[in-house]
Amino acid sequence: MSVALNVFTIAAVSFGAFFFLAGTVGLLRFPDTLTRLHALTKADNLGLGLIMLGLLPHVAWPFGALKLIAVWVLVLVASASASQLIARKVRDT
Amino acid sequence: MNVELVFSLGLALLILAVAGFVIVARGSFAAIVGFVAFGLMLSLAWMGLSAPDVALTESALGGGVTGALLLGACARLRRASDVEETLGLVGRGAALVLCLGVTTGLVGVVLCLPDPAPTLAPVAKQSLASTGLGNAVTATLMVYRALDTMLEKVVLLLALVAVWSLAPDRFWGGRPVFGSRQEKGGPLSFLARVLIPIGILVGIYLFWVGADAPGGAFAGGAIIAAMGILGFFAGVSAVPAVSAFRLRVALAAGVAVFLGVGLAGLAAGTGFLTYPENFAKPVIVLIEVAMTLSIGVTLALLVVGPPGESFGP
Amino acid sequence: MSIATIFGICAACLVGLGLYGLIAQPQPLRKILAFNILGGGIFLLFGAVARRGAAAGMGGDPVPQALVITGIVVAFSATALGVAILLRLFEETGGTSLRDTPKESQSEETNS
Amino acid sequence: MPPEAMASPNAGGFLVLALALPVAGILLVFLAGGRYGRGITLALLVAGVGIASVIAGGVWRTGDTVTYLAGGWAPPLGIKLRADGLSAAMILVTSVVTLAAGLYAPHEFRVPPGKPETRASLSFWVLLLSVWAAMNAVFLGNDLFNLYVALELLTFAGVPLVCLSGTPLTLTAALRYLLFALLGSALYLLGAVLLYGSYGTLDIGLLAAQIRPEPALWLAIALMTAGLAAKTALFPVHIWLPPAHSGAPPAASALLSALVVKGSFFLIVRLWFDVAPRMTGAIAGQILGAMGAGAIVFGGVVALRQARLKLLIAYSTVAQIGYLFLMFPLAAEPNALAGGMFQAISHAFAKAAMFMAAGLMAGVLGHDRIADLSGIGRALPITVFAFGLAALSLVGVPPSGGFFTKCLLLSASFTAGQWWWAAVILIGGLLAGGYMFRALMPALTDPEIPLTLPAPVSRVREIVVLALAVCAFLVGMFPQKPIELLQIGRVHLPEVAPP
Repeated sequence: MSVALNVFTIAAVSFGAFFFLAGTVGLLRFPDTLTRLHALTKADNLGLGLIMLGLLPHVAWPFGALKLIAVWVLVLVASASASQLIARKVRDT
Repeated sequence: MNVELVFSLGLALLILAVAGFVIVARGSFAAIVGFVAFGLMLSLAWMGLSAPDVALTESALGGGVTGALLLGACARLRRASDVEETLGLVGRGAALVLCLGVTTGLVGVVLCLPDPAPTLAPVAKQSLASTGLGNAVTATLMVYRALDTMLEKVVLLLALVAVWSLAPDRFWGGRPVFGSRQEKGGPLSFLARVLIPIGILVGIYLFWVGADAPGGAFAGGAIIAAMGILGFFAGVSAVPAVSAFRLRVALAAGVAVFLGVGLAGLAAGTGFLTYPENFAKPVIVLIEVAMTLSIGVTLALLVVGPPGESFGP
Repeated sequence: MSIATIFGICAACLVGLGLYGLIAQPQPLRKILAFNILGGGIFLLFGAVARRGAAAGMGGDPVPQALVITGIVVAFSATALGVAILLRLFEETGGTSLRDTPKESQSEETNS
Repeated sequence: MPPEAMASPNAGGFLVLALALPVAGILLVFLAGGRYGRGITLALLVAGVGIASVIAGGVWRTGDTVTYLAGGWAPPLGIKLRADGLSAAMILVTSVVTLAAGLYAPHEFRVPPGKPETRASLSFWVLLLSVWAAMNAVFLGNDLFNLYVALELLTFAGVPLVCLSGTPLTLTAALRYLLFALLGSALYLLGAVLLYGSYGTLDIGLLAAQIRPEPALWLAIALMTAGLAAKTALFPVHIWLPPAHSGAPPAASALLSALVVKGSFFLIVRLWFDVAPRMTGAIAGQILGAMGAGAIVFGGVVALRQARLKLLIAYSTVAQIGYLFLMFPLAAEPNALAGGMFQAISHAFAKAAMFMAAGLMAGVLGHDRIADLSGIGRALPITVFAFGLAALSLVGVPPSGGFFTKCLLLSASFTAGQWWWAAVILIGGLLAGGYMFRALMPALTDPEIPLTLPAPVSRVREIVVLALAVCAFLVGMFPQKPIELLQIGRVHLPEVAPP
């Protein structure tokens, strides 16, 4: 059981880290602000979600898990709003 | 070398690289963005040093609120018309030699620090029982060295008076001008509406658990301040006028309660800043409530700046 | 080599970097940034000292940790004051130079 | 409760009051508003002079230090407050000078009828109380981090005082002052961190018993001294001082020049004489002394060339700070410490009187150009007399405080066989005589058109200035008692052998 959980954690966190890497490459290589934004938010939100998922089995239930999920949701809200603001700024100028 | 050491080494190198970037970057904006990243990585370093209380304060204040303050300043200074003469080559060389000397000396001292290291951890732990607290850092701030904490609250209040004193006379008594007015209903105000209640809850939670777990009035107050800044910036809540009496009370509450409790101890004969036996924890929590409020409001208003709008409608 | 030593040396380098920026950077805003790096280095050094003092089941000496929290708040206040002076200076003059304003006569009028 | 809770119950509580009173004043003024700033501050300052007298009396009577454990926690975990002879004398001087500034200032920071408060009124009274609180904290603190907080309190009180008027010139001066002050306190804190890392305590008494002559100690002392010297405006890091001190309102200039620079200086004294006595080495002392000598000569020469009175007084501060640092190369001589502290005290009175007198003159004339001061001696005889009296003390004419300072330092330098400091002291006296003569000469001449006062000058303000000048003059008349007071609590530790 614990071996399976560990394998799951390693896989999920690695995938998450890969998405972060992809997002960063996108940020650096994509041609304009909007596409960069797309790469960054998509990959980071997914990456963070995967890392959060991978860590879930290792924290105390229920409050530790709730805290982890809350972190992810809050980052989602913040990054969604921030990219909206940046996108609007791009559109308006 | 184990994994933790390798991770620490990598983090330390990264911190140095970012700090170097902050110092030498060409543009102020880039330097400030680098500084925010620096603050976040520094809080990771604090976790590595087993100092979660400091990590919380550093990430909230060192990176977050300071970053907001500096970015705001940078945006307003964009039109600054300066022809800055940089230090000459000789001057820069001299500065470099001086700084290298200081760093070398410090590295030498760090490597030669006594072993075993002198520490107050056992004394602090041993005295913890009489305070009713479980977190030794909070106990140090609120009990063992309460005088420092109280004076430091005075420093914070004084800093705000100092910032206010920079207002032009005609604006005195009015509200600071802050944030974008036209964004009403946009994503920013959405974010503010969603985040502020949660953030204030988190701030209160941090202060509350600070008695026994990492957290405390400083971390909690900093998060509440961040929520205030967001609310003011999004136009969701109005910046209070500097002459408003209720605002003054909220700002002075922390020092006032601290000083009041201290003087009560003096009057009762047990001594300045002593806490009543068996009731130590409730009294400390009372001080911390007032402190969290004052810290939150003061930090937020320090970022918002001096009044820039005449009093009245 | 321990974690405390690694971050201790890192802190020493941060102090040097911050000091250099504070001396060599001409713009006040950059000087304020450099001061924050310098402060971060000093606090980190204190943290390394605290880590070395881990004892009695605690991960570090709590006294320096508490002092660092106090110090961070003071450093922030200093930054806020510096920024406020800088912004007011900019409003008054349109610049942020630390050089003396050329018109010496200006100050005499303000005395009256 | 910890067992140490009951610590010296008699005068100890007054140490707490010396801190609590100004802090309470800050809160009261902040809540009540600038309109009530004057009343609250003056009432508290009168009480403060009383408290300072009780503390000084306690130290004097018992011939021993007064201590208090904040919260009942003994060092190294807790913080001890401690008043020895030096602190007793300094808190007394601070309360008197602050009271004088409080009596002098209301005319500039009056709240016009119909307005609840003005920016300047709230700021000034809060800042004045903060200077007072910070100075008391510096003098009574016995813990290096507690002293760091006190030092920062002093910075946050001093910097905004410089730019109360909000003109570009004062804003630049304040920004530069802030940067120097921040660098100074950062270096101080860095040194304190090294000391904690090496000895596990920040308490001055415990440190003194534990220190060993080793690189960590030397680096710590060097960093802290350098930082504090930058805050004290010791030559050659004095460049922030003249614009800052000359641009502030007169009452603020008086506080800054008379008191605030002495705060950081006092900490250097604590470091060299209490934390690490006889461990700082002869070369380090000579370097500090040389910087002091540089300040005396450079400040004097530049003061001679000033066209504006306030700048002249500010450069005179640069020069007078130099005398304070002559005690370090002569540290082995008991007269040196007394001479330096005497200088701190008599300069505090004299410089406060001069800045306030210059403020009154500038208020009448509308400018402070030295060349156009003629007639002011006839128009404001008391003020100009007070200015002259204070100037005589700085020059060192017997029996003034300045004369006595120079006597002590001269005798110390001769007994130590370091005659070169004596030469510097004499040159400094000549220079001071020169620039003070230059400032006073035009004021005593009659102009072609007799001066007419735009408004009568407040008699209270003139008397305050005169009282300060008389204090500066008189401290030299009865030197024996103050010197005995200054010696109380000087522990001459036996040489500490490395364990």
